[in-house]
Amino acid sequence: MLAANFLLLAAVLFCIGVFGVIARRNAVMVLMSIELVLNSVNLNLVAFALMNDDVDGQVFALFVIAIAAAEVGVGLAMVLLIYRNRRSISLDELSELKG
Amino acid sequence: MNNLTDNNWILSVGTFLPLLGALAIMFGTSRDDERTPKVIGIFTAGATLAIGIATLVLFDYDQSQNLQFFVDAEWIEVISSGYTIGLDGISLPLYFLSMAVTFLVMIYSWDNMPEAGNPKAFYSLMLILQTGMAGTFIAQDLILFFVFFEVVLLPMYFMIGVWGGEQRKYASLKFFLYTMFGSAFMLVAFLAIFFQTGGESFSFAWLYEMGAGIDRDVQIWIFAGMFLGFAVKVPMFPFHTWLPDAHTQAPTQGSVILAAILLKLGTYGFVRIALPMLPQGAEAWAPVIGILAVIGIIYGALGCLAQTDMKRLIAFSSVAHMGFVMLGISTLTTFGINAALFGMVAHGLITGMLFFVAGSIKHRYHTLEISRLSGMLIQMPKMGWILGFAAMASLGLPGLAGFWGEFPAILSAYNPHPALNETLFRTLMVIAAVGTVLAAAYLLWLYQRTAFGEPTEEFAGHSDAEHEAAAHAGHDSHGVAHSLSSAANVDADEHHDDIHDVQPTEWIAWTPFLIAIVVFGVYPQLMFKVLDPAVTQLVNTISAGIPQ
Amino acid sequence: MIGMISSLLAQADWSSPPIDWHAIAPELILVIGINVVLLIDLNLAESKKWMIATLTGIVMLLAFIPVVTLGLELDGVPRELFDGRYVIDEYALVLKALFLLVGYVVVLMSQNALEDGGYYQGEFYVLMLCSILGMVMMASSRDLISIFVALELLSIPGYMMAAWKKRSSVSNEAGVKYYLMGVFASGIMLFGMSYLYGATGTTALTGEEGLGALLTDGSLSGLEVIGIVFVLAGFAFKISAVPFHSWAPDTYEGAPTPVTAFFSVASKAAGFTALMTLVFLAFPNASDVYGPMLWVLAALTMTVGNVLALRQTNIVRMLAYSSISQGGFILMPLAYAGDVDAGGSALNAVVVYLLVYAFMNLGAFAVVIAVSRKTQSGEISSFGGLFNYAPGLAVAMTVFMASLAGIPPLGGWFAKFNAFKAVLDADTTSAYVLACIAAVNTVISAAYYFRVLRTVWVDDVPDGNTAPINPPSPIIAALGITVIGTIAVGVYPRLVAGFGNLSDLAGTVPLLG
Amino acid sequence: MLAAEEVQHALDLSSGWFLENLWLVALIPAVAFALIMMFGKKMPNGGSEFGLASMAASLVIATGAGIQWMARVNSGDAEEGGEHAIGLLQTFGRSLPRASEGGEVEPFIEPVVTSWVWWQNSGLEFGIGSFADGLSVLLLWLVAFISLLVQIFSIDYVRDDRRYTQFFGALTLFSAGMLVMVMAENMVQLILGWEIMGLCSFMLIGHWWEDAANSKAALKAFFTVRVGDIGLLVGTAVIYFASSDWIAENSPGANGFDIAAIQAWALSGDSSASGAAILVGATALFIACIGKSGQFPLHTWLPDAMAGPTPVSSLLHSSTMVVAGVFLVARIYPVFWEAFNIANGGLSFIAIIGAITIVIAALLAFVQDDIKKVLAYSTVSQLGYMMLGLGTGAWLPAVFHVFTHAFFKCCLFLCAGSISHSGSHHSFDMKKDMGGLRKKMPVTFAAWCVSTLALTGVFPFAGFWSKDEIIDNVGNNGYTVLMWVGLFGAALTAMYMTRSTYLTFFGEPRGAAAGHHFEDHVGDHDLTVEEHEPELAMAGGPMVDVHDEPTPRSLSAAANVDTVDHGHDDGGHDDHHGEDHGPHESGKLILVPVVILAFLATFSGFTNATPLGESWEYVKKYVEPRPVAVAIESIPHSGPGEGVSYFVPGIAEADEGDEGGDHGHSEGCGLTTPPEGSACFFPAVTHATPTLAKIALSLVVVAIGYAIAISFCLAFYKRRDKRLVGLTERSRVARAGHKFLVNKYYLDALYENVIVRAVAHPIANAAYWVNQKVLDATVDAVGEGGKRTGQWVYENIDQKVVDGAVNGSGTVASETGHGLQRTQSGKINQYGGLLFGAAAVAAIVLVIVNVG
Repeated sequence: MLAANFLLLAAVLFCIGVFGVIARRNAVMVLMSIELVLNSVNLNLVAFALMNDDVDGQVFALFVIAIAAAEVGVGLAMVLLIYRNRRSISLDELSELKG
Repeated sequence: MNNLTDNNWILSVGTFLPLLGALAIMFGTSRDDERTPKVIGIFTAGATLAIGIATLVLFDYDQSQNLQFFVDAEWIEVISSGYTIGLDGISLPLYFLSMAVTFLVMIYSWDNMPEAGNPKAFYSLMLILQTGMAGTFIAQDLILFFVFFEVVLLPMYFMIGVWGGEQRKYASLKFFLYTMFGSAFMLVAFLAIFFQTGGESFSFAWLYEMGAGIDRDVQIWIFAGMFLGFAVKVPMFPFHTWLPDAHTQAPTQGSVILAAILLKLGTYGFVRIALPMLPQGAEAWAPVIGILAVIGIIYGALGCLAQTDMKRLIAFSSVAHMGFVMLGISTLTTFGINAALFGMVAHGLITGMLFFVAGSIKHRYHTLEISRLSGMLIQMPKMGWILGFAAMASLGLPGLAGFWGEFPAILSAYNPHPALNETLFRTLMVIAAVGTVLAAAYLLWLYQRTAFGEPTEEFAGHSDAEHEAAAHAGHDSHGVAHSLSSAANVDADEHHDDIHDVQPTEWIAWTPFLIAIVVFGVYPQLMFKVLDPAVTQLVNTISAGIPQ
Repeated sequence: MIGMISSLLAQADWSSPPIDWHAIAPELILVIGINVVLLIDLNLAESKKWMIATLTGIVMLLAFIPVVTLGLELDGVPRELFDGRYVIDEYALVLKALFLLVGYVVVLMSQNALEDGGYYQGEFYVLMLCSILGMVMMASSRDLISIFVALELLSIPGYMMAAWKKRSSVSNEAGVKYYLMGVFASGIMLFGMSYLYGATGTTALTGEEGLGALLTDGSLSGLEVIGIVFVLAGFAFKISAVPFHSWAPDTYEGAPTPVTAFFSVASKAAGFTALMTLVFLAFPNASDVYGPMLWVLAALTMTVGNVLALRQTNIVRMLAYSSISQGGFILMPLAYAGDVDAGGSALNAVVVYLLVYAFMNLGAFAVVIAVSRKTQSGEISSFGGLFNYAPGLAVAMTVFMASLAGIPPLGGWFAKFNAFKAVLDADTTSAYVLACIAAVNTVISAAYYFRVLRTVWVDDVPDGNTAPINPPSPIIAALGITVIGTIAVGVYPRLVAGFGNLSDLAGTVPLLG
Repeated sequence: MLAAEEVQHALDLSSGWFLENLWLVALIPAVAFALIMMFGKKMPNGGSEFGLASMAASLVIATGAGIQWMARVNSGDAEEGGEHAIGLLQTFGRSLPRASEGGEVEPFIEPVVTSWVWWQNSGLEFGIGSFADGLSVLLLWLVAFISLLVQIFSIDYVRDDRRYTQFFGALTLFSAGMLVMVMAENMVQLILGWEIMGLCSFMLIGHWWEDAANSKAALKAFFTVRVGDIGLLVGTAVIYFASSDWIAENSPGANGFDIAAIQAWALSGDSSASGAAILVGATALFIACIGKSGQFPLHTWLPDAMAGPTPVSSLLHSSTMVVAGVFLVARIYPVFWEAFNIANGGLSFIAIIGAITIVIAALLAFVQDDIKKVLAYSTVSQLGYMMLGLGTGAWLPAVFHVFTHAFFKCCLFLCAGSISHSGSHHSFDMKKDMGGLRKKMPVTFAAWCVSTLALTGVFPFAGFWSKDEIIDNVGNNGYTVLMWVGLFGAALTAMYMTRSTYLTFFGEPRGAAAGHHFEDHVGDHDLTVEEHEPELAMAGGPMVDVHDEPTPRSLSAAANVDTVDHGHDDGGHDDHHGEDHGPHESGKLILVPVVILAFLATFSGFTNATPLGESWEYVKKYVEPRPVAVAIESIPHSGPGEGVSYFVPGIAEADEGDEGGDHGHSEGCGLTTPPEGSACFFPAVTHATPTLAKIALSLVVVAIGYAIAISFCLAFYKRRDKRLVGLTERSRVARAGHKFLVNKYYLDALYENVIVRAVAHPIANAAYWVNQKVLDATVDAVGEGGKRTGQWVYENIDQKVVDGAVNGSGTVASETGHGLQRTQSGKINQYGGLLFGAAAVAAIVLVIVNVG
């Protein structure tokens, strides 16, 4: 039942993250929200690892963390790129391509 | 039904030889060279025709109900479809017709390239087309059939799209999508029948055997799929609208091939695939087909009466004529199907001929507006006579080929297959008979308005024939006539003088058509002898599958 | 230091697993290649940068060699590493070969584009090699973790390649969209994976303790269902299935054309690889969950993709939507993977379709690249009268378009036919409905493919400039490969028909009736 | 075919080369047609030589066949003697001798059939070939003969015509068509000939197609006939299938197309057993005959058909085309006999139509100004007689009337042609361009008179023997009313013929006949057709001295001129250049045929002069099939060179046959079903025994007709003449006329007011009005209506609905795309929303479905 709370928390985090992705117009904020999602995943994994008591979940979590880091790196680079090109990181302006 | 396999190389050669020619033209000639592609093309087509004649010679007419030159090779064994080809009495006439027509059309094109030019592409496309057509008629495997059936589409699409008239874009795309639509469902139906018969094989023989076993409702559904595919190609009444556009916009050569062969793929499909493989489905659909066919007959005729454009009129007449063919098929009787097959060839020759003439008229007058054409018999007597001849043949005059497709078809509707509703079909027969009158109406009406009477102002005095007449008039003492025709001469000199009678290449291309129309009309046994045994066997297969 | 680590390992009585070097040779060659290219690129004069492309090509071909040798050596007995988490079977080899081939062709295509654009070449090729490496790994992954790693390995370079034209705002936009959506999607997928792990306590797909054995219809918990759905959704994004497609058109249009080609073929294929692995190994018995989902996805994907493609005026964007709808066709058989009869032919159908699709779609992009080098425009109208001044390209384009439309005897026909066949093999009403939807869609798709051909053959040259095009040799090579591939498969389908038999996929549990 | 061989040997009916190779009669002209079309232009005489030669050849063969047929019949009858037993054993191919009164026995004479496989279907082989029996041989000879004469006539008549060659080609093919049809061995072959004729009528009527009017007429002719042909197709089909079962079991190898088979089937009990089928079939077939033989109400195309050159009209109206319908009925008479129950005096469709036609057409003939139209309507009404005869069981007289009528009607037409050629300068208008020609053209005049007498049935001319027989038999078979109609018709015939005779040959020359025309007097051939403007101009326009015509007319004349010069030169009016343009007798080539025909018109009647006794009834003996039951081995059917083969059943049936004997009235073929295993090919028709009273009656009626007509003509037209003369100030004639008129004044008034105004004109005009405004109008309306419908269907249904649906679907697809494009907004957040939303929805749904 202890673990159940973790899962609950993870779910909540996940939802917040999703909400952020959908609601925020600021590239960095969206990036953050995605991080939230990933962390909720990590939380899940660790919690489950605890429940099933084996290490797979924790290993998985490590992989996720590592890759998330890489992703954030790329992500921030891109944010910089668009900021350099159009002096704004508002995602609404990123809609030249549509239809 | 045993298959004869001697000389079985001949079909493959006859089918794929044109493809080699096409490649030769594509890679062997340069684009600015007008002549070589034509030579290669005509040569290849001629060689193919020679093979075709050889086929005629080697064909064993006493067993025309059996598949001859039979080949059954591995092709795509994963989907258990083989390279199975063979020729029997039903296929032979159409197979040969396709070769002959292609050859003659190429000869015709020697002098009459459509405006867009570029014989290189034109001839190679026509050769590919030929491969597709011939292949469709020899295929004895559903997938192989489907492949050839579709191969035909592309060249025709380009032929209309590139060398066509003003609305060629619209027409070509319409033609393509329409046929595509049909064949997509046809493919589904093919697969359905394949799995319903246990997924053993796509070969016709197998499916003839097993198809009847499928339970009735399923058969009806599968037939519906095939119906879509073939009916669009025929084209039958509600699916016909691509035809007038395609025909009107297509270059003469395209129209001729379209009318002579392509339309037959649909009817051939019905006879060869849909009916025998799904007897109960056929029996359930026959009334629908019959009704649509007769609607097509009347409807096409009415359509013709409404036309102001000669080519479009001929196109609509195809709808009516194919209606007769489909009526014959829908009776599911030997009588009717024989008639239908004969009608297919006859229609191919006659309507092909009509389109040739229409094309040449367009070539000379640069219009096909019926109201602007008049007195053709004065300006081009020979052309006029040929038009008249074709028109007469087309309206089913006995002694010419058209009659033998029409009359037995009507006759057969009087007592259709026992499983079908007699009253309905007898009614259809009467309506169809009325259709023959309408046919006479629109064709003669066309002829009277274009060939008879005096040339219209804009063209008067532009033809060779008139000049001779004028010269003649000069001698005898018709003052008036002289002054008139000399007046004609004057303005003739101003405009360029471009209305010649039938040209040599045209003669070469047309004479075989004309002869064939007469020969088959006078002695139909030539073809019935080949068809009848095969058809009888086919109908036995069908009847066997229909529970009494 | 080293000693310390080793002693630590010793304490945890950890013995390094036996490694089948031959089996992972392709991956190793790629890894080495990546480093070599990177190093050479670092100290290579700007003028000699062209060598990089060639080098990359060579790397791919080198990596190809062990694939072949493995294939020869394998005959039926799969090689398993890391107790079945990483498997080299014929299925994997076919796909590896496919990825390497695609990679090679894309290199050929991109060489000049990059030179002309004056972009960073070295890095580009390194990234591409990384991405290929990811794909090659994906083909062998049999564990949620390795699948996830492979996915990210092939995606992250992709994000950067999409935004490669640094100064072009559309390219940036493409990159950002791809990136954000991608990461978000993988987040969702991971969430799903976490639930699967939680519910089953394993990340392995196969084996009697693997997901495949544990997830069975009827006894599914809510967590498992959500897990399955989210994982599938994650890959549905990768293959840009509607409604997870929205990033694709924008990204495809914005990214450099060779990259677009790469995405639309390679990463899509990777996505399908993952899907196949999951559907056949992880969820084979959960067909009640993925069946309906994939059915809906397939139907939506082909339809929406087509109708949207009808409206496009930009060739690349049109191809983007077309590749979406093609994805629908590829997806179609997977919906029946759980069916006794259809299952086998479904895998085969997908693999074959992927091969053919790779040929014809890459070919189409190659033509687009070749033409747009002259016309400097992506509009369909700019292809007007191509037939008059570049008949060769026009014919090639005709072949690809017709093949995409599924006209025999071109590869596309056989691929489509196979897909239809697999679906109808299930012989259920839903199957026939799906087939009919697909049939209608073939017609719609033909509409826009042939509008292009009409422009190519019929229309006049927009800017009367009819100087003949002579495309650079790499592109000609690319065209050659793709044209031959497309036609050969169509005329003689046996070439590919054998690939992707169910038996080639190691560890498939016998499907429940 | 060994069995057949033996049978053939056993036959002791004499046959012969001509009978067995009868098919040549039709083949030769067909070949000639081809030759003319191919080489005609190069020949010295433009190909006409081919035509003539072929016709001559056909005539020779036909004659030979005729002689051999007679021999055959004789050989058959010669067989008769006491010893039936031996006769039975030997005389294969012959009936059970049937003892009619006086123990004299008429055997069945089997027709000589030669045929080849023409086409096959569902295993059955259908033949083409020749079917030689009395009827066909008679008509073959007739057709060949008339065609030959007409072609001779044409040589001169259409000389210098622009399409001289084509004209002869068409003419020859036309005869070929008729010959093919007459010798038809089965229905399909009959249809072949039938339609070929239709085609040629199209070509010939439209021969001068430069004029829209002519081509319209041609179109109308073809179209009207084609309408009838629906009946032919349907009828053939019905009969084929109705009979096929019976035939299949009774004569394997034969089929429902074979004439003989159909005859046998019709008279076997089976036909009546098969219910309405035979009635439907017969009706359908007769509709075809109505169309072809110009019976009411489809007769309207005939007068328009006069647009063709005169030789065509004469050929069309005497022996070919229009008699085709009659022939069809006569050919498969048993079918109609059974269907309409003629045996028991059932009031048959055929008879009624025939009767109506007689009267209607005669009345119409009364008000025509165009000499050819008068003759056309007279033909229609004569055909009415034939139909009447056939419809009432008077088979023989009807056929005989076909025979005689051919001669005098052909003759009349040729006379008309000769008049227009040399007399009225290509005008056919009796009122405008004729009159008083008897002096100018004595020969023509004489021929005309003879034929007229023949036509009106005056003793002893040909028409009398045939027409009178018809009327007589009609009465005898119990159709009294129809008999009176026939008589009335006879009277009318007399009247209109007198009228036209008078207008043409008596009175004062008018218009062209008076030599008033100029060189540019051409193109009058289109007098016959609707548009009267140019015609008036032709007639009177340029002759300033006679009437003073308003100028516009002469303009339209000029307009007409060029059409003609572009077109053709009508029958060589340019060989008058230099010489006088006045009326004169025609040349030999024209007169010879006329005279020959006139001769035949006088004497051909004696070939079957019933009133003179049995011995004179040659036609009856040789032409009428014998109504006797024949035991079948097989009925004549197709198959290379196969003949008919019968054999005779045993003595037992001989007795039956004997009972079936004495008068064929209550018992016998067509009245009772033939004994098992045997079949009849012809019903036992009855023949009236002529009585003086009846003959007298009809003659009187005709006489009355003449009386009225002559007096009327004298009065009416004389006086009209006088006025005209008064106008044109030809004083001398005027005075003579005046004097004459004064004396007859009251009579004039009487005739003028009472008869003409009160009787003749109103009725006739009414009939004419109905004809033009109702019947003819409908025909045109049908055409127009069809066109309109077509227009409407095409514009509204085809383009809007059907095609609309097609294009619509395209639009729908593209519009859907348009709608969906809005979802592709380019906004990342929305994309994200969509992505997660979809996943969530899927998850929820699937959880609900799969869990719990």
